Amino acid sequence: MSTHAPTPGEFILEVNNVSLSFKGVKAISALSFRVRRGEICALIGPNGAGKSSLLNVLNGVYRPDSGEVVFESEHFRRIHPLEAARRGVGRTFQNNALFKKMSVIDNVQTGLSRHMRSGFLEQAFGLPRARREARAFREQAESVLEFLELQAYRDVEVGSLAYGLQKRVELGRALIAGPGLLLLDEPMAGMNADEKREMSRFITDVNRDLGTTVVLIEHDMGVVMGLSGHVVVLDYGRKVGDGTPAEVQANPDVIAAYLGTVH
Amino acid sequence: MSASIHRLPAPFDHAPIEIVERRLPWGLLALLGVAFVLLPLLGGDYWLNAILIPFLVLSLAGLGLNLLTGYTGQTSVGSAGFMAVGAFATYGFLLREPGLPLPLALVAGGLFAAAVGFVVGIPSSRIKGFYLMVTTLAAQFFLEWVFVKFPWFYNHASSGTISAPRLEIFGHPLGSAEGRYLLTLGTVAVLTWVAVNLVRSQIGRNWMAIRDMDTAAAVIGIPVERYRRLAFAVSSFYLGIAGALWAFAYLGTASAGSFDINRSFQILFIIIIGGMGSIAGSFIGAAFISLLPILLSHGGQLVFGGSLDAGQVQNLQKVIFGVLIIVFLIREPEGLVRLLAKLRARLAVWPLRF
Amino acid sequence: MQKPFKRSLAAALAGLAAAAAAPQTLAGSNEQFFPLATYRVGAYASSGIPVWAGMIDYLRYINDVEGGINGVKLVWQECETEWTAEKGIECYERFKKGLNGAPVAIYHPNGAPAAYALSDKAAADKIPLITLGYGRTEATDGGVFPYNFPAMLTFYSEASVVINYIAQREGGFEKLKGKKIATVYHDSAYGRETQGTLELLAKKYGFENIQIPVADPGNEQSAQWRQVRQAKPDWVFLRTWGVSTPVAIKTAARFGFPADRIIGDIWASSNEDVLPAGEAGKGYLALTPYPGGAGFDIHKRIKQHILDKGKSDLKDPKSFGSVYYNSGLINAAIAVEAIRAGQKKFGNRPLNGEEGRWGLEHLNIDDARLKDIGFGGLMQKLKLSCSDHEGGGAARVQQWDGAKWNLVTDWIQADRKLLRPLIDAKSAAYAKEKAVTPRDCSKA
Amino acid sequence: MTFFLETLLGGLLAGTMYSLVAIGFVLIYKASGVFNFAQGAMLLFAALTFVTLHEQGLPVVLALVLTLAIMVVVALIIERAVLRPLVARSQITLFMATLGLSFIIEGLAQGLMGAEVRALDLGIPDVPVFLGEVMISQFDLVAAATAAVLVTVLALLFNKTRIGISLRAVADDTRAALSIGIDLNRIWQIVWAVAGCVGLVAGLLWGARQGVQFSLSLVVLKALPVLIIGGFTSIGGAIVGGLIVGATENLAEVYLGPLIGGGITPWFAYFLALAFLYVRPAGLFGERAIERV
Repeated sequence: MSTHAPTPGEFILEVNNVSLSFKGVKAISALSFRVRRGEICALIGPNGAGKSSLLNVLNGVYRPDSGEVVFESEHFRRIHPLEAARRGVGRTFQNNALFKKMSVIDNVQTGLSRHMRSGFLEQAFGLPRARREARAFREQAESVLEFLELQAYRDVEVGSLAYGLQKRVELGRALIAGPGLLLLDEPMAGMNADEKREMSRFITDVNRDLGTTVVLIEHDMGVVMGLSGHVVVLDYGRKVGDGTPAEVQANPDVIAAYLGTVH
Repeated sequence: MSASIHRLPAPFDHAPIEIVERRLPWGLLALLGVAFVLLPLLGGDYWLNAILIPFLVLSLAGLGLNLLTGYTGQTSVGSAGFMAVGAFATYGFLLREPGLPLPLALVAGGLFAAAVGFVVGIPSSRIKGFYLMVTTLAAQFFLEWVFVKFPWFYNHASSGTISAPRLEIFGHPLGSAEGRYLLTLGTVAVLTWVAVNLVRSQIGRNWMAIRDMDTAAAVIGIPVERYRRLAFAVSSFYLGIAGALWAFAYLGTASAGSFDINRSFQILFIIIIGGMGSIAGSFIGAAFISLLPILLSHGGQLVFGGSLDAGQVQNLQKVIFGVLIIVFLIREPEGLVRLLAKLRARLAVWPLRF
Repeated sequence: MQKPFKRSLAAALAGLAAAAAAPQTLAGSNEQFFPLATYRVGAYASSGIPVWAGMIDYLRYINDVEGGINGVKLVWQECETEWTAEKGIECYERFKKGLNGAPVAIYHPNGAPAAYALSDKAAADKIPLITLGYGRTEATDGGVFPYNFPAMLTFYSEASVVINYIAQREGGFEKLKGKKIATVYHDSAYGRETQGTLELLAKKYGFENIQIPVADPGNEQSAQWRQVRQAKPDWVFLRTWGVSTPVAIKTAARFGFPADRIIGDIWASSNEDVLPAGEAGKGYLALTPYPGGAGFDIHKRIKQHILDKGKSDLKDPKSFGSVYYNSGLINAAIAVEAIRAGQKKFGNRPLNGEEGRWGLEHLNIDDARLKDIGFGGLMQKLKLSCSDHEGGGAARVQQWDGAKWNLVTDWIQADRKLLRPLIDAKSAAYAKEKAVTPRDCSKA
Repeated sequence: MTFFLETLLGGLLAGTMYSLVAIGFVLIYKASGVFNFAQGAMLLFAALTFVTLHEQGLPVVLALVLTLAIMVVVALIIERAVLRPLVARSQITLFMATLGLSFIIEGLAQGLMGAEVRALDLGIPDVPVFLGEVMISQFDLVAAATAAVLVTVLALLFNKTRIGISLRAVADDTRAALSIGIDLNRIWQIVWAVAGCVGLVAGLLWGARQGVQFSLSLVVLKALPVLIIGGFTSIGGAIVGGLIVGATENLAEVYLGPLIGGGITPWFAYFLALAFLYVRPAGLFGERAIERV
């Protein structure tokens, strides 16, 4: 539904009729859409529409039954989570997947693993290069914490943080690796209005300052409309709408399938 | 991409880290001073041979298991098996390479154990949690059998036991209690330092990440399988050296029987009681588990004198251990180390402090 | 991180200072200390418990009836080892300095692991170890092992005795040719110790030597006994230990192998080994250096002076005169006699380890002496020397009738001359590995 | 050929002895997700109690009933003191707790009733019988029969009675079971009690074979591979697993053993279990859990 023909490299991500099912139950059926480099794309749709499953396909947690994912114009039948991370796909989870027993700053630093250069022995014996690297990592983490206004909690055990804050830490963990594509699964779930406003600000900043492409799942239509320039609507694993917020809102199928059922 | 990170505002202060790093050494140095200088002087044979040396070796073993279980979240009940590998390998190197200096032999033995540990860890990519434990149990029994079965390992001694070759470092004999104590202490000190480096490094963070949630770890780009196997190897390296020290610095002799399943359980208890995922916890747990029995039996002798049935003391001890393990699992899953931390916290706010 | 560790260590050390103060010595008492490294719990407790009773009863008897050894009273203290090396070391370290000034002359490690672990330490501390029926066989060579005494019967001699007994039953050594003798052994250092000897004897007499291992703990042995059944041996030499013995006897019965063709070794020759086997144990043979039975002289004396006075350490009077109880008596008796021997040279006072060793190496218990101390028939002649730390080398064969042991032979002597080369070879190898220069026994 | 048959048959029968131990585990694992390492200790405790009571001059039946009662009490105490506080903790934690439990039980058992080995004669003739050429042990036959009876009883208990049905509900979906008002604690109490009784049966058979003493508690190590193979959640699996282990173990010791030095039984079963783990990570009959992100 994009209005004009794509120029090469214009799309960072393409999903070509991907299908996925659990024990015969279809979660996603023949789904296709494309994400422009540098845009914020929102996936919306009622619960069980297959949104989270889709994200899991995108960074390889699930293997699709058929179809392919094209990332940075490379075609993948199935991309392994590691591979995805190495290629710069960041990800947060619907119900936080943080490392609960570790401090905030440690959690954020784990995001840097794929940038680790110093070897085992260097780190074991604290050799210069390992030290330098550790310091660099720590500084990057510090700056991310500051960016997300988390310094106050830097040494707190993540498990003990409020839900909203945890979401923020998870964002930081994905962010620090400098992803080209960021997959956010309901980054504002269970937040009050202020927290939501803050979070959307962070996301737009990331998108603007770091030029990171963002694909996010969100229920709050208000937020979506304000945040994203591109909306894909799913219902029962099928795509029922794809376009600008305005287009989507005008789309009768969407109204029928989604807005109709929204509470 | 990291370039763009630098477009973000410059780092905030890292005072907390500085403080941590500035504060640590003093307590540590004092501790090491006592351990290296005072204890050998004041210790006496009974203390060194029967209490301090085993305590240190068990701490080292606990440390090794803690890296695997406490930090990477893979429970193992095969620790003793890896200790055995270390002991027999070290013995083999010393026996067949007479020129080899003791420290190198220890390291070689450790590396050998690490290799075995790595192999045992291979299934960890496919088998998880409770089932993985079974793998380690299998390794335990298999290794025990190997070191009973093939006389080559113990130089065809019909007794099946290996006994310590002359212990010496660059000509200095270490046969005396003090010597063996210092050998053990030195090894433990170095390896503890390494362990601290590791758990504070990115590697350590990755281990803990895998422990806390392996799927997420993979998603953020941590090669989970490789780090699992790495943990097995490192842990086994520590256990291997612990095993060698157990055989040569402590017992003076060993057979497969010295490294049976009960030893594995003992080491597991050390980290349960001391504290999972804590270096200090390994030491505290070891101190506890090696001192309590001695205190109890001494106490028993003091109270009842010769008339006491030592067996009952032992039974009592078993019960006490069991109760403690359960109590710790229920009340303080993070072990004694956490308990002490809380204690310190209390003392900190104690009026007299201000 | 280090803080709590330091704190707790300090606390632990403080706590221990009190405890460790216990065994400190204050010199000048006229008592001889007998340390008792016991195992009353754990997998092997059931065999241990009667032993300590025997030792304690005998020591008590010496004190109460004979007023000690030439006036030197005996004191003893227990320490639980659970049959493990590490606890064994802990006990040894605790005891080696003596008790309130009473010195240690002789130490019983009581348990193979501890025996191996202590053999070097004891030599360094100059405290002789008596390992009756276990420990290093090559320690028979006192030149290389000055402080280890595998007194009375080593595993080598044991194997030789069994073969000699079988020859006796078959009617001469020439009859052994072509016979099948299977050894079912506990797969451990102890279990394998006789393999070399049996090989040698098999070559010498031309019988077929079959070895079948039983893995520890050995509570399921159908596989092994199926192998036995397949091999159809004429005799089975059973070298098991702990639970694996009754299981072996029962399983043998289940596979229809007659109990009276099984010969148990020292550690498979006690009431505790056959009682659990119940009916299946009837007719089971076992060799032993300390036969069961309460009919010997010493038992009459101990019954009169200790048991009937309610001073016995036995919890279960049924095991008075049981094999292990008697082994306790003999272990104690050897130590007592050795100290007597030592006192001849050093005077009637408590002896230290070095003097204790001199006593052991000049110990000579002949039939007359055995009679005086009431051990006639229960214990064999024993003459130790620098070059021979084993002495005796004989055993009697007893048979279980379902209720008690009956002796079916007199003392059967092992073919020690034949085995000595094996021993010398091993002790030499040990000397080489440890770079020890053997004592010259002609001078000792 | 006869020898092979005999080995196989003997192995299978010996296997039922393992199954007997394994069943106790399965019951508890089904209901509370606990791998109860203390099962071995309970075995020892039960047998020891029975023998002690019997030695005190109680008739067999009375001693048996009394022991059963004691086992039930023990189960109640365990549920109250150990399981309830640890509800919803990780499997490994619970496993470690049962390790501690086994220490307590062993310590108490030996402390109170002594460590001496006790003879236990159930009056089962332990002499071989012949099926043509093939020799079988009567004892094993009796053991197998007992196992069969036990399984039938348990099957009835779990399929016909209300308790059994609610137990299965708990096993299938704890949360749902709770929501329809099933008292989880009570289920646990019952299951542990039943497991205790199964332990008694197994303890008596094993005790009759090797004498009642400490090493009874070691049979637990035999049961673990049986469970891996059969799956932790299926009684049928426990039986089949036991048979497989028994048979292969015997065949391996007899045919493979001599080639590599023998005495391979302690670990062989575990390697077999590992092989199974690779092929069927949830065992032959265990339900596989789906990992959720």
